[in-house]
Amino acid sequence: MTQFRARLAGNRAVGEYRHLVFVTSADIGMVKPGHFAAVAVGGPDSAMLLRRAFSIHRVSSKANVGTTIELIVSAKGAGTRWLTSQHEGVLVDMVAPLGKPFQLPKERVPCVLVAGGYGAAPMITLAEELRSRGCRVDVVLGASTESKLYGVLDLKRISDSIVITTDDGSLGVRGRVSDVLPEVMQRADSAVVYACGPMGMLQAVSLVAASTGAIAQCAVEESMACGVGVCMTCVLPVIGDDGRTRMVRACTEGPVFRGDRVRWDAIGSVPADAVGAPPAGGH
Amino acid sequence: MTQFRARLAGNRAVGEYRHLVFVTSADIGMVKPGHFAAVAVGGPDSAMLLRRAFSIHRVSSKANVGTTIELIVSAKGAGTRWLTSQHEGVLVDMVAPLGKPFQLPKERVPCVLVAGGYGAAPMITLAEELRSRGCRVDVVLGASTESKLYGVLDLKRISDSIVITTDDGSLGVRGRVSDVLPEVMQRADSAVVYACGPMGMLQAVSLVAASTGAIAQCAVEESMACGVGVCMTCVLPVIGDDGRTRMVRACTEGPVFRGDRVRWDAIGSVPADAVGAPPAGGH
Amino acid sequence: MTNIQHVQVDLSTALGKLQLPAPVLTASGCAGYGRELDSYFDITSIGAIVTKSIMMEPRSGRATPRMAETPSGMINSIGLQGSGIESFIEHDLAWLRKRGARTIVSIAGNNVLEFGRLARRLRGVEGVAGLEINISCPNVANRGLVFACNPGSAAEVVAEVRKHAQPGLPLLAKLSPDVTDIVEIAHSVIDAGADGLAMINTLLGMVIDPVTLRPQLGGRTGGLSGPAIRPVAVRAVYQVHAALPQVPILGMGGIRSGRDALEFLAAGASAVSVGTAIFNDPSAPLRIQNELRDELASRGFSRLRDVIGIAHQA
Amino acid sequence: MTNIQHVQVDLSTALGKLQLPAPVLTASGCAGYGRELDSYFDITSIGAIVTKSIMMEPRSGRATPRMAETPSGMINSIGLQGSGIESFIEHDLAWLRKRGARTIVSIAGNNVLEFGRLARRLRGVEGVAGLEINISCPNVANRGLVFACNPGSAAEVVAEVRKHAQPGLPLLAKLSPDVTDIVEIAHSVIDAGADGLAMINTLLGMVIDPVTLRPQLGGRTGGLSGPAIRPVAVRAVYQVHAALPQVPILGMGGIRSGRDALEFLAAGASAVSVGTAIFNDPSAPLRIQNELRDELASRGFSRLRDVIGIAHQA
Ligand SMILES: Cc1cc2nc3c(=O)[nH]c(=O)nc-3n(C[C@H](O)[C@H](O)[C@H](O)COP(=O)(O)OP(=O)(O)OC[C@H]3O[C@@H](n4cnc5c(N)ncnc54)[C@H](O)[C@@H]3O)c2cc1C
Ligand SMILES: Cc1cc2nc3c(=O)[nH]c(=O)nc-3n(C[C@H](O)[C@H](O)[C@H](O)COP(=O)(O)OP(=O)(O)OC[C@H]3O[C@@H](n4cnc5c(N)ncnc54)[C@H](O)[C@@H]3O)c2cc1C
Ligand SMILES: Cc1cc2nc3c(=O)[nH]c(=O)nc-3n(C[C@H](O)[C@H](O)[C@H](O)COP(=O)(O)O)c2cc1C
Ligand SMILES: Cc1cc2nc3c(=O)[nH]c(=O)nc-3n(C[C@H](O)[C@H](O)[C@H](O)COP(=O)(O)O)c2cc1C
Ligand code: FES
Ligand code: FES
Repeated sequence: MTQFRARLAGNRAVGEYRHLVFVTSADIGMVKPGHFAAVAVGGPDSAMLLRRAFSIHRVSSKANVGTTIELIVSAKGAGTRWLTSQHEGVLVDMVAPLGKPFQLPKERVPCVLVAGGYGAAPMITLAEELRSRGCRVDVVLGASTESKLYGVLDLKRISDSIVITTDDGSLGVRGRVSDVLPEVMQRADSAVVYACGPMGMLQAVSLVAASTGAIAQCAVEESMACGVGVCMTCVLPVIGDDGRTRMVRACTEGPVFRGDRVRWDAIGSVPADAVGAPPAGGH
Repeated sequence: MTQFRARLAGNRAVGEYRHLVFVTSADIGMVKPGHFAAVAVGGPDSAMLLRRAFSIHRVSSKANVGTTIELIVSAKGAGTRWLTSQHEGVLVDMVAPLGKPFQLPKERVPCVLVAGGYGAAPMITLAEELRSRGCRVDVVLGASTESKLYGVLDLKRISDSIVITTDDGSLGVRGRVSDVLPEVMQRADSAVVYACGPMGMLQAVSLVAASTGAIAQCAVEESMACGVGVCMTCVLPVIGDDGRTRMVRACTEGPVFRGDRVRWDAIGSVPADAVGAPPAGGH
Repeated sequence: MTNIQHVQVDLSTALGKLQLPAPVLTASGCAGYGRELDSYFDITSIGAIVTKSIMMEPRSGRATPRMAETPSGMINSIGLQGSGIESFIEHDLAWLRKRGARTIVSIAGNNVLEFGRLARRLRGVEGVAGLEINISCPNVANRGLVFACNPGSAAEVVAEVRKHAQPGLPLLAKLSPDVTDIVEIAHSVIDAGADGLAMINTLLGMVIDPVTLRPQLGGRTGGLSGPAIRPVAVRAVYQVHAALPQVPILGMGGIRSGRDALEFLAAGASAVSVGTAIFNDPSAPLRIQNELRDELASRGFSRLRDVIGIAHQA
Repeated sequence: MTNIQHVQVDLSTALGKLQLPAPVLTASGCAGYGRELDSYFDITSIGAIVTKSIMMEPRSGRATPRMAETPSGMINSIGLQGSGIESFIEHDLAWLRKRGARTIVSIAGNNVLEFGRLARRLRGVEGVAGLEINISCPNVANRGLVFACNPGSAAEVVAEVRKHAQPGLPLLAKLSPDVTDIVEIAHSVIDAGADGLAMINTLLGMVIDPVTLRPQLGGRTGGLSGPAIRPVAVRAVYQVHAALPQVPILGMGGIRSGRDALEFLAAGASAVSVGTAIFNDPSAPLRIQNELRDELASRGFSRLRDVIGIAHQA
């Protein structure tokens, strides 16, 4: 993790998202699919203090140009609205790469990538990485509607198969990714599921994986204040190697967790059997 | 006073200042020299809530274009830094015209205009106005250094005489405007002094005017939170028609006051003889 | 404000006996006596104008500088400048009445008796819809004078005002957040006869001038206001509404948008006041009222009253 | 930072017996146990790391969401998550000691005795430069548990810690601003044996979720921090320094720049802690320390100590 200034070098619409390209001369080290960046927003006199977290879509380095970092950003609240409305040339303060990336299989096993909306941002480099290791790659992409799908063409190009779902049926199958996932996994005999998207989707994907015996690697999206591991806001209940549940930080121990380790039902609460859980009545 | 949105249509350096040109389609009514504008800064997510006040440098209206409002802004603190670094096309929220403008003589009397730094901003239209009424116009312009002088060429063109002072002697006479003012006034037989600049300068000018029997019209610069008369932050001790001193609002009863009415020495305090002054010990 | 169904929203509300056709008021000291703001929006279209706090005698206020901008807020030490109750009645209240604006008169006294004298002076005076009793101004030099910081003296003031005010006139006690237990103060002023509460006043703060390295304000300390304090204000309203659900609350502290106003209503306020935001935007009270209507409509509420205190429901 | 004469500035300072080579510390709960921040700046170059508050037992903390961004600030309800004192000593303190960072251990107990047990457990443990006694965390469910809101219970905790702590170990009591009279609390904890004060902790606040219209945080209320609260913090430091000029103060609350830090020193703090600003900028503590040096140099100060409390001089 490095803190550096990056210059916005590109900002274009892709469906309902903005594809942002940043350039920095800093050496940011090795970036892997699933790593994220924490970006300060609003400028020096902004009322917004907290960084915003984004999956790193792609990183490349060129002599003379420096390192290029690409993000896919959905303008949701004030901070992302600010970021997506900046012009080329603006400098932003960024910390990257952060978190634990997706774990790659040691063997050539069939993998399925499941993404919801901008959750597809890290999936293209992940697919490339898996293909370069000789893994079969199937893709299931979902969103509420066509304009919220990301990466369809890129993933079509690079994958062995792709199934698209939209809630409104505007593209592909009407429905949710979890509706089509079992069939895709059966067909491809998937051993690992990589997933990135809303919590509900990750939970559903984890259930499907559990039922087939596949390993699920889920990148979660928890509300983060610092992104670097010092504030303890981004926790979720995760079962450790010792079988005990702890509230662990998504920013440093995640954002990628094994699906069978996350207590999905308990997100937003502290399970009574968690280490240090409050006695009835709460802390 | 109208509240309206204006588009930044020009932003160029003039010495150490920025000349900002705004355009609006709103009808802002009659603007006179000495009126000011209150501008919201920083955008919707800014930590800066309070408007910034600027003398209106010039206003003009053109069919199809709308009304053009020009300001001369010194980047001093965070708000003016923001404003002067905006690009053309940005929309700002403005309230104008505000305050009581300079009072113009009913007769063709010789007038002297005294300005410190960006205090010259309202002086060019004032000089034009006075000349169009047939008044003789002499000018004394001062600043700490040459790059902080504003309007030298314009005022040279339009005035009968001009004297320039700088603290460091980088242009004109080394010294302060009040050093040269008595001579200028004697030579021109000035009946009215119009002044805009720092408080210390206004006080000195008022003293000079008092000693010659001329009327001083001073535009003061008091720290303002609202600019529209509702907050009571911008007060200074001013003697009323009844001879009593009151803490009056610079934004609505000023910014232009008669020099002999302002209790210059008492600025920053409440004179003990002011109406409603606290008993010893304070409120 | 996207996809708002244009349903009608009934914005009427009440602060106890005081019926209000609309829920947004001005905060005392941030709207003068209404006249200046009438250039920016129709002041009769909002709930009411709450005047700058009026004292018995003319008062110069404090030395300048009287304000400093702070992150998402400001501090002020105006020191209750005003021309006194007589001038207020003759000029300002007369204008407000003629203009047809609902007026809540904020009163402030140097001592308990003065509060009573103010209430008595306003007895029978036309155009006074209610009184806001400013027991919480932190700008008074002697911190001992902050009535609102002590349940006993807060109650004394309210009882005195009740005794002298026009019988039946709605009385709101304005609370300070600078206390260990605001619920305790709320209880005491309600027991003493207040019909409702206005909350919160500013937080006591200070800014040091970066050049002189001395307190920047003439009054050294000042009152902190603006969006910076909103979470404190919402918390205070929530706590008091939880403890005293029947007591009407006029909520304020950092309201800048309709969404902010909605937070206060959900926390338990029946109406809201807009203060510092006016300095940012002189048409803020009406803009916020319109935004609030849209926020309610977009959530399917047809009556503002249905949202009051909703944050307390499970 | 223009025209800084590159004079040397002596940044050393002290909190009572605790000598510090540099004046900027981290605020408890905003820097973990130092390890993560060491990637962004050399943690041995600042005054000290103040740890997240440590409790006896492991503790899960509260449900999420645990934070909400607010104008120029945030509220949090972490609920003192941690793995307990044993794990802290074994893993975190050991690392800090090895790393050579000065460490002030923040301790928090559920009751008075637990504070004493924590102090006793840390007796003789190497690498503890001092204790910060967190008597003021507003996140504990029962507001009755906020020791810092009552002079009696605040003093009790401090006396208990004094009794059990390593003799001579510097003790700082951390005060809450959510009180009517912070000077009273300061007096009581000093009388009970604290060597100095850390102030301020967060202000109790609440944010209502605009979608659910319910309190946004899992813990309903939370602690407000960040630049929004700075004027309240500066005022508190100023008041306490005026009343207790000999008592060293570790000032904090919204410090984001060297200029902000200077405000606290001028108001009477001998050193400062940086909290929420770290979330905006993980290298903030060292950046602010460097900015502070430049601010002092540009004003012609060659020793930081000369500026402590300067705002109180006429
Ligand atoms: C590991 C990770 C990867 C992400 N990748 C992407 C991505 O590739 N593209 C994208 O558009 N979004 C991504 N997000 C979500 C993105 O961080 C939020 O949409 C964004 O922070 C919201 O900021 P805002 O200013 O729009 O909203 P606001 O509501 O103003 O945010 C207020 C505060 O809450 C935090 N917050 C709010 N929502 C979220 C959220 N969903 N996740 C984390 N913090 C939140 C913000 O960081 C901020 O501190 C990711 C989140 C995480 C944790
Ligand atoms: C009637 C009037 C006319 C003015 N005309 C001009 C002009 O033509 N050109 C120009 O460059 N400046 C002018 N000023 C000064 C200008 O308003 C301030 O320089 C500016 O407000 C400072 O804002 P800031 O963000 O740079 O500083 P900050 O220090 O960030 O300002 C903080 C707060 O203090 C207020 N403030 C600070 N200094 C002043 C000041 N000197 N006067 C009023 N408010 C202040 C600001 O409005 C703001 O609310 C005028 C001021 C007044 C009152
Ligand atoms: C400049 C100024 C003057 C104020 N004067 C008064 C006053 O005279 N009486 C009073 O009760 N409150 C006064 N207040 C407090 C406000 O009415 C309000 O309670 C507080 O500012 C919080 O609301 P806000 O954040 O919307 O401003 C004043 C506030 C400001 C900023
Ligand atoms: C996320 C978070 C966690 C905190 N945890 C603690 C804590 O464990 N113990 C403590 O004494 N203070 C804690 N605080 C309070 C800070 O130490 C500090 O007193 C307060 O935030 C004000 O400083 P700031 O505005 O610089 O953050 C915490 C603050 C935040 C924002
Ligand atoms: S976001 Fe701060 S610890 Fe994870
Ligand atoms: S600036 Fe608000 S009254 Fe003059």
